Amino acid sequence: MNSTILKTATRLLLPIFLIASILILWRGHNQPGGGFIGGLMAVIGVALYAIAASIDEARRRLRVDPLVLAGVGLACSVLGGLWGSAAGGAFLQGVWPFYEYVSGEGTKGWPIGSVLLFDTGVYLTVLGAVCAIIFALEEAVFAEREGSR
Amino acid sequence: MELVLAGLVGFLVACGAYLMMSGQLIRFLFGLVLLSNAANLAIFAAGRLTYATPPFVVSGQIAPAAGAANALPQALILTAIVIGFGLLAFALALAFRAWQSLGTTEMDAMRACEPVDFAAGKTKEKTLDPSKSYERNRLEAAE
Amino acid sequence: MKLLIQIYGTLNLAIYFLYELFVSSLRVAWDVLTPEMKARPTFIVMPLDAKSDVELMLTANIISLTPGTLSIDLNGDRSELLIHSMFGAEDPEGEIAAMKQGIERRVLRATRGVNL
Amino acid sequence: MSPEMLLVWPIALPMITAVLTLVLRRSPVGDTVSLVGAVALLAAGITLLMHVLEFGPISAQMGSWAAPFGITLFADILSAAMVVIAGIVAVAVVVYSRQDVSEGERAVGFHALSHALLVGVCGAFLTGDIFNLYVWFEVMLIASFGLLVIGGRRDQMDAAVKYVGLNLIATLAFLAGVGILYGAAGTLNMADLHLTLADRQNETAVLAAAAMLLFAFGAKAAMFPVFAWLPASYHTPAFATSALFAALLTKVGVYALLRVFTVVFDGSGAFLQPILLVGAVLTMVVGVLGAAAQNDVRRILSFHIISQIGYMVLGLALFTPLAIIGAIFYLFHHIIVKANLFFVAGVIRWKAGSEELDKIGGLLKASPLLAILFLIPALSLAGVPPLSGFWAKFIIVQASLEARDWWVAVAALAVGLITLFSMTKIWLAAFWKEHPDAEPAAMPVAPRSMIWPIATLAVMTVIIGIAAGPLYTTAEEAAVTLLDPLAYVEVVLGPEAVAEARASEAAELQLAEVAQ
Amino acid sequence: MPRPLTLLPALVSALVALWFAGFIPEIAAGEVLTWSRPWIPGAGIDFAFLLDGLSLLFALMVTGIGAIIFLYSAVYFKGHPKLTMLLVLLSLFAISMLGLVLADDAITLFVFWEGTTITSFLLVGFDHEKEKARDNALQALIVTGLGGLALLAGLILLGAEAGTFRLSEMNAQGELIKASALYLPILILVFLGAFTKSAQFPFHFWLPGAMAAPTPVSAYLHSATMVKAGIYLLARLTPALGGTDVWFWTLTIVGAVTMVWTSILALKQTDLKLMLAYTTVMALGALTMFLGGGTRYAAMTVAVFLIVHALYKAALFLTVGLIDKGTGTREVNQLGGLARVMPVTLTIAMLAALSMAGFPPFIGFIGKELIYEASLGVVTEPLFVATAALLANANMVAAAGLVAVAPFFGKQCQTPKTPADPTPWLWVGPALLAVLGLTFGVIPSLIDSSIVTPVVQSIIPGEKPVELKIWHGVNLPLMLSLLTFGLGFALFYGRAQIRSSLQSENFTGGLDANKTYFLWLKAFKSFAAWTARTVQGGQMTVYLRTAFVVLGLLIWGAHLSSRDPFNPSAEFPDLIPLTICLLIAVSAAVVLRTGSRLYGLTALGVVGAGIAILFVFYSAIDVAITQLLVEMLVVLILAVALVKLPTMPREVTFRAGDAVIASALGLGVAFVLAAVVMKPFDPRITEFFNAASYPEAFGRNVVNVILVDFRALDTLGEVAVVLIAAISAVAALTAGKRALAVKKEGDK
Amino acid sequence: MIETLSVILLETRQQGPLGAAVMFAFVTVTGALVLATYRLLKGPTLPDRVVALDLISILLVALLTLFALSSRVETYLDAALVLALVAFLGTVALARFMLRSGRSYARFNSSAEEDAP
Amino acid sequence: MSIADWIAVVLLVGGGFFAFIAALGLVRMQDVYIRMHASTKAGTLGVGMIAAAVAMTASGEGVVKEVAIILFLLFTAPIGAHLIARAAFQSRVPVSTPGVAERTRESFVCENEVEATPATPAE
Repeated sequence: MNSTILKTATRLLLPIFLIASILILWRGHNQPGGGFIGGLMAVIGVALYAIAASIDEARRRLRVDPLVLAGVGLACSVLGGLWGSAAGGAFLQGVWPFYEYVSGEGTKGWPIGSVLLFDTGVYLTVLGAVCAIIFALEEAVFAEREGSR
Repeated sequence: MELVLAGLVGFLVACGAYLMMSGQLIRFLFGLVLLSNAANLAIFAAGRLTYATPPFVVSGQIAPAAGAANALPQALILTAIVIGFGLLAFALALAFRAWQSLGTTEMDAMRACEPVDFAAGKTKEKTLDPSKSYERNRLEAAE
Repeated sequence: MKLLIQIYGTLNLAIYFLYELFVSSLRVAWDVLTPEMKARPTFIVMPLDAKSDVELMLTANIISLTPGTLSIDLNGDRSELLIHSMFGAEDPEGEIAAMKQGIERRVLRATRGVNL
Repeated sequence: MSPEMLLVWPIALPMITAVLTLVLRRSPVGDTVSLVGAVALLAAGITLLMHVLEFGPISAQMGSWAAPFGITLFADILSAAMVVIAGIVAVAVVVYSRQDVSEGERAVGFHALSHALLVGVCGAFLTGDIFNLYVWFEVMLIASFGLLVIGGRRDQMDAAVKYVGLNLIATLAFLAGVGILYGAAGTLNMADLHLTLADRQNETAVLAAAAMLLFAFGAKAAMFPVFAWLPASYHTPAFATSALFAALLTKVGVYALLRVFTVVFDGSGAFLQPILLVGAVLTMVVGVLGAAAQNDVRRILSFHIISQIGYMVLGLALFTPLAIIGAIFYLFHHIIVKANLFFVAGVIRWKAGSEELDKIGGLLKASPLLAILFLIPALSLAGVPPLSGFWAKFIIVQASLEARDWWVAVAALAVGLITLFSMTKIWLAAFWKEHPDAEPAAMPVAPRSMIWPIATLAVMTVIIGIAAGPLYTTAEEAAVTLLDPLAYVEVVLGPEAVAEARASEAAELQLAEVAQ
Repeated sequence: MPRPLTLLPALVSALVALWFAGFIPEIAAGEVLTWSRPWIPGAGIDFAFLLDGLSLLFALMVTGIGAIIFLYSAVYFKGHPKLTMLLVLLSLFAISMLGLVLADDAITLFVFWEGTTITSFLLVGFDHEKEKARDNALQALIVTGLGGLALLAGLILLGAEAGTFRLSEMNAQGELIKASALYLPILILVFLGAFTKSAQFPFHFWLPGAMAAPTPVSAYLHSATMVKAGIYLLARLTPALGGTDVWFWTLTIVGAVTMVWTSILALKQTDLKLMLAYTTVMALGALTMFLGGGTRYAAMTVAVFLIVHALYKAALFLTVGLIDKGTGTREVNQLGGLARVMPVTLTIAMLAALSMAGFPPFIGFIGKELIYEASLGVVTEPLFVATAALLANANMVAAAGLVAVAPFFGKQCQTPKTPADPTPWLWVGPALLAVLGLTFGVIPSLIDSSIVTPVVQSIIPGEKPVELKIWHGVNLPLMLSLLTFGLGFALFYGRAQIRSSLQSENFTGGLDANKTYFLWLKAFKSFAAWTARTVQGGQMTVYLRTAFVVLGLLIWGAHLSSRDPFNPSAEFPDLIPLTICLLIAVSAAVVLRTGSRLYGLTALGVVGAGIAILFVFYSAIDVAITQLLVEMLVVLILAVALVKLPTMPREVTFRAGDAVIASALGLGVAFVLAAVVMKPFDPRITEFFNAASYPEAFGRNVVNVILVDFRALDTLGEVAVVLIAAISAVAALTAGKRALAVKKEGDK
Repeated sequence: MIETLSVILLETRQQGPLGAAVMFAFVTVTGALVLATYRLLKGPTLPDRVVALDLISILLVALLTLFALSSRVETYLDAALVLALVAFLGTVALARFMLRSGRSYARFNSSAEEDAP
Repeated sequence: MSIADWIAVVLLVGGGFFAFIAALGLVRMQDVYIRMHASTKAGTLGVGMIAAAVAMTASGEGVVKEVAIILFLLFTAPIGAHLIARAAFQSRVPVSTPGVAERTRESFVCENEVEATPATPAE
């Protein structure tokens, strides 16, 4: 969409969206949020950017093929699951190497572990997959103009 | 309130079904959105409603407050919403392409896979040139 | 110096803007609540001094949020702003001047750090 | 490796393969990766089956959260065997697709979608949680959507509209049914559902949930009268895709019916059994009549899927041990035979240039080998002894006769005859009749990658037929576990839960006796 | 000299025949040999065989005549491109037939039974370029397949009643079976199987049709072996099922009708092969009739006539083949005066035909005498049986004349080829058969106690048959024989007139089973087409309506079949959530009625947002956020796609039917949900999640912990769904174009 | 009064004047939602509807924040924040739809029919 | 009741009022541009005031969130209005007082964005 005002606004908004989405991903275990919501937030940022600028521009910004990004995300999730089994537990078991719960005091340490990897996978998959859908749809819908006519 | 939601779900289902039966691609999609919303609400209502007590462990506690809302249906709905979105996105892409290649959004007018006589066992409209290779024929059939 | 002016300009802009927003809302409220419509809406075109993207955006946004004006579009070479004005039909030039003085000047002061 | 991981691999491996083939979808390496993935799946399935055969049913709790709280994966002989067969089909399809699937289709992700489909299929076979089953159904469904439209032809788009439209309704019914079930029982684990709902089978909510799930599974299995999506679509995609669909999609519906309507719901209940029985018979009859009217190889085969589904559901509907054995045997046999027939249809098209019976012919002269490779699965499908289909039909007929359901037996036998009729229709037109315009000698030679899967599956059909004993035993054991939900419960929830259930059952019996 | 390899089947078959012949002494001594391996132990099915008199006779016929046919075929089709296929199919057939007659397990028997059906289908359609051959093959398949299925049902029931699939054990429990309530159904089903296979009235029509097969095939399948499978089955099951009135009368009547009717039809034919085919059916009718005779003589008749018929009929068929090969035609009207040019053929034909007509000292005479003897002693109605036998035998004499006399004498006609005797390779086979017919006639003791007696004992256990003699005094059977000859000669000489009157239009009337078959086939096809059109008409709205109607019916069925009371609580909901619900409902109604895309789109947005607000009110924050985000994306993608999609046509008509379906469905769902929420809820799963969420899974957001830990597998699947949806959508949007791009590259 | 209102309208956990003010705001915002929905459904032009939707989305933000206040559950603010962030996208998408769909209300006077062709 | 609470009460009442006014204006005004005036200004102010009221009573993190909400609204509402107005203008939505716009239209309508009709299908 050829509006300077929107373009400028989205250039400012995109980083905000991305930062917000990562925050939401990070806090998701304790606050509303998580991989899905974070991923969807990021998607909306990218989608806004794609609308304001162009799909090609958004693709350039994203650098990787969104489907590959989504694939990597799914791989992350599976790895997060396998981490649990590799650590001697069951598939998808939560492994927190730097984190523990002390009775009466709450949690201690860094909440980094297999569950976060899993959630990051969710985030990446949602981001990549929905972006891929939106990009492909936009290109299919608006490609004709340059093409046949 | 559960009963109100039950009624609302029923109404949404009825609207969705009516829209879908119109045989018009866009209405079908609209009906689909309504139906998936109805399904989500149905799970929500079936898991019972709790007013304004989200299932969070407030800091200092080790469990959500007594009487906190049922978290499991929420997780299920979340899953269902995202799946529903995926399905809808695909359905939409398909609707667009179907219109592009079939030239109509009336489902009853879409007779490429089951042409009028074909349904009764007659010959299909797509023709193939046996002199050409299989691959070639398939490519040419693709538009 | 420039930075100071920028900070001052920004604060000035913010307060001016909030005030204008409040006033404009009251005016709209009055207009909505009274039975007969006083408004004589029109489109006016405002020539712009603002050049950069951010300036343009801020100017347009704040114009939208202030009384009786709504920025609609920039023209092709971004030199003019099309505005819908609720009360501008009597005196379009006055409207334009008020906006240039009231808003655009403050925006440019805040962004460029130069007293205009 | 812990036995729990045996249950995870059939889901995780195709998922990993799907990701890899997605990333490599435009590179020639993708084909190899896909094949390796399929073989790995098969190996995982076989390992699982061996383990289950040796040690009995196993379950795994995902994330170590004990059932019924977490998600349980469960494998008995039935599910493990289904995974193995899915693996066999996967390998066959991947090999077959080498020539059958075009460059363009591969570039948009044929292999990734196929493996994603397998993820859903295996997940559905192995899960012990009803919502999880829904998720795997969706995985399978959406992957099949993709496979259907991947060619981008006009008729594929139309077919996809019908396929997608009707299947979406089914999955929404599934979702709502699961929600209602959860609302009624407060749990999602199937074993736990069995305990919770054991004495509540006649509640509105439970019956309605059963009705919705029946609709969903029935539609997915292409039961009468909600099968329309199947014949509308199966003749349009690439042959490898058709075969994959024909082999696995409807069968997952049947599997779900078998599992859910034995463990969760009482499939022999006063409400469900008549519906299942009438539905099954009508499915058989209408399907086969539809097939008799068709003129396109894959359309004929598609309608036959419906009719065969009727046999399998019939096994469930009769609900005698023998009938369940029959249904399971049918399931095993039909996957292999149906996939094979679609493969053969592909070769017919390759050589004769069309799938329409009017436009083809002369194949017996052109390729006697193909004729044999067609005859084996075709006759097996029609239930001609000693091929695998005969035993399947035999057991079902025997079960319906023993249940004294005469009209069911008559229908089952008559459908067998009509099946034979339409198989010979293909035979007469494609193999015996002369080609309307092409010379047999001038027909292209089918590539080996298309012939090998057919030959292998045909050999399996023959082996299953001639050495039916072991498979029968397997099906029998599978039926035993299927008909003993408490054994299922014991594996999933542990012996205490079962002891409790048995005790309360006994107490109720005593109460009833006292009351009398 | 044919290629040596093509003689291999003949050699093997002959060796096997000799091997079986080696068993004759043991069997004659009353031994029964068995062999079995468990096949499907779970279902009680064994791969079991037994060799008694009956089996041995059939086995000898299958292998012995088989050897001759193999030899004959190898020469007859020398150089034919499909010779190998023919021999393979014939061998397969021979194996099936052999298995059939040796099987001791009902299911094993059935397996081979169907094997003969399929191989015969393939053999009948051997000349598959001809449409006629294909049609007739299909006809044979359908008719015998139909019978096969009935037989399967019968055998299963029989097995269930007897508690075993072993035929020998079944036979031992004859009384039990005959007393069972299922006896009649079993009998009907078994009869159906046997009658179709043995072409008994009214299923006789397929056999002449099957003459589309090459002559050697017909000789083997349709005279000597396969069609006798039905007879074999009846004989085999006589101890288990026979001996009742139903059994006697059914077999007698069906056999008699078949016999007489087809012997008349035989006279009508002009094609030699067809004529022989009808006489075959006639012979089968006779066999059936005598299986219903129930006496020692009847059993003997069956045994002897089996041998008689096999010998002369195979010989005659092969002779017809010789004539066909020599002259290029089989039309009796085009043949005449071949005696001089084809003397060997004439000799063989005469030998076989004399046996067929029942002249002494051929074995045919013994057979015929036995027929009359048995007719007079049947348990049913001797007069009826004897009359039928007389009529049929007279026709047989005439038919024999037609085959063996008419072509060879009289004026020599112009034939497509110049007639000449074939090579010895071809005629040695039929000659052997014909000579055997004479030999057994002259020395009946060759087969008497060695073969006939064991057969009779298999059919009627413990029965001791009388000695076979060519001359047993002047008695009623002899008189009847003389009468037969007289009648036969009369018929032969009046053949032209008879034939013309038989061929007149109105003769067959409504009895033409062949026409009936095609009528049924046509009716079936149009019914099938109608079904297909109805259930799969290609109209999506019909499919959709069906789906919704079924779903609605199922849900209402659930309602109606449960008897839960409906007692909703009277609690009044808060107004603001209620307003939101109303907003949602109104927006949904708007979507329903609008003709505008964007209008619908925005209304959908409101529905989604309203539902999100409901989620908020009732504590589902994560869900509400997700719903809002997804709603936004839905609006976005819908807005993108709808830009190009054409506007939807305004709904002009109110679709009352759809409205009824939709509201019934909606109401049903609403009531179900109401029924759910009226019951108390069992929260134990959630309680566990709440308790474990923080201490064990380290998360304060229980919903998120469920998603990524407790039920992470769901999430994994869901993520996979999203990814696959993306692949699928991208594929849908780009697929065709990519294919085109590939194509363009290919064109360059 | 608060108690009575909260029984009829919506439960609130705030007492006294604050509770009353919350209830007032609830009522006005809900009323505004109803009015905006009316405009959304009435049209008559596409932009009218989009304006209405835009307003609805920010009213929803208000409703969510109010709810956070009323229920004393601050986590609801997250929902409000997210909605405030993304509500914009809907407007953008619909505005673009208007531009792209090429609908033209060429006559400048009459009450143009909504966007049917 | 602290002072913050009382401020919150005032803000809530004012915010509720403006929010309602915005919606009322949306219903009552004559054409889309004027309606937009109502919704943009009063709506933003109303919601902003309500958010501020909540911020008054909220804890630390809540305040941050509320401020973020207000900033976002102030930032995005005019842009949304601009986009809608622009689209309305370019698709020639009628104004209640005609005659003024025709002069200015030419320089602002960019024809390339407005497509004539939806494209016909590719077949």
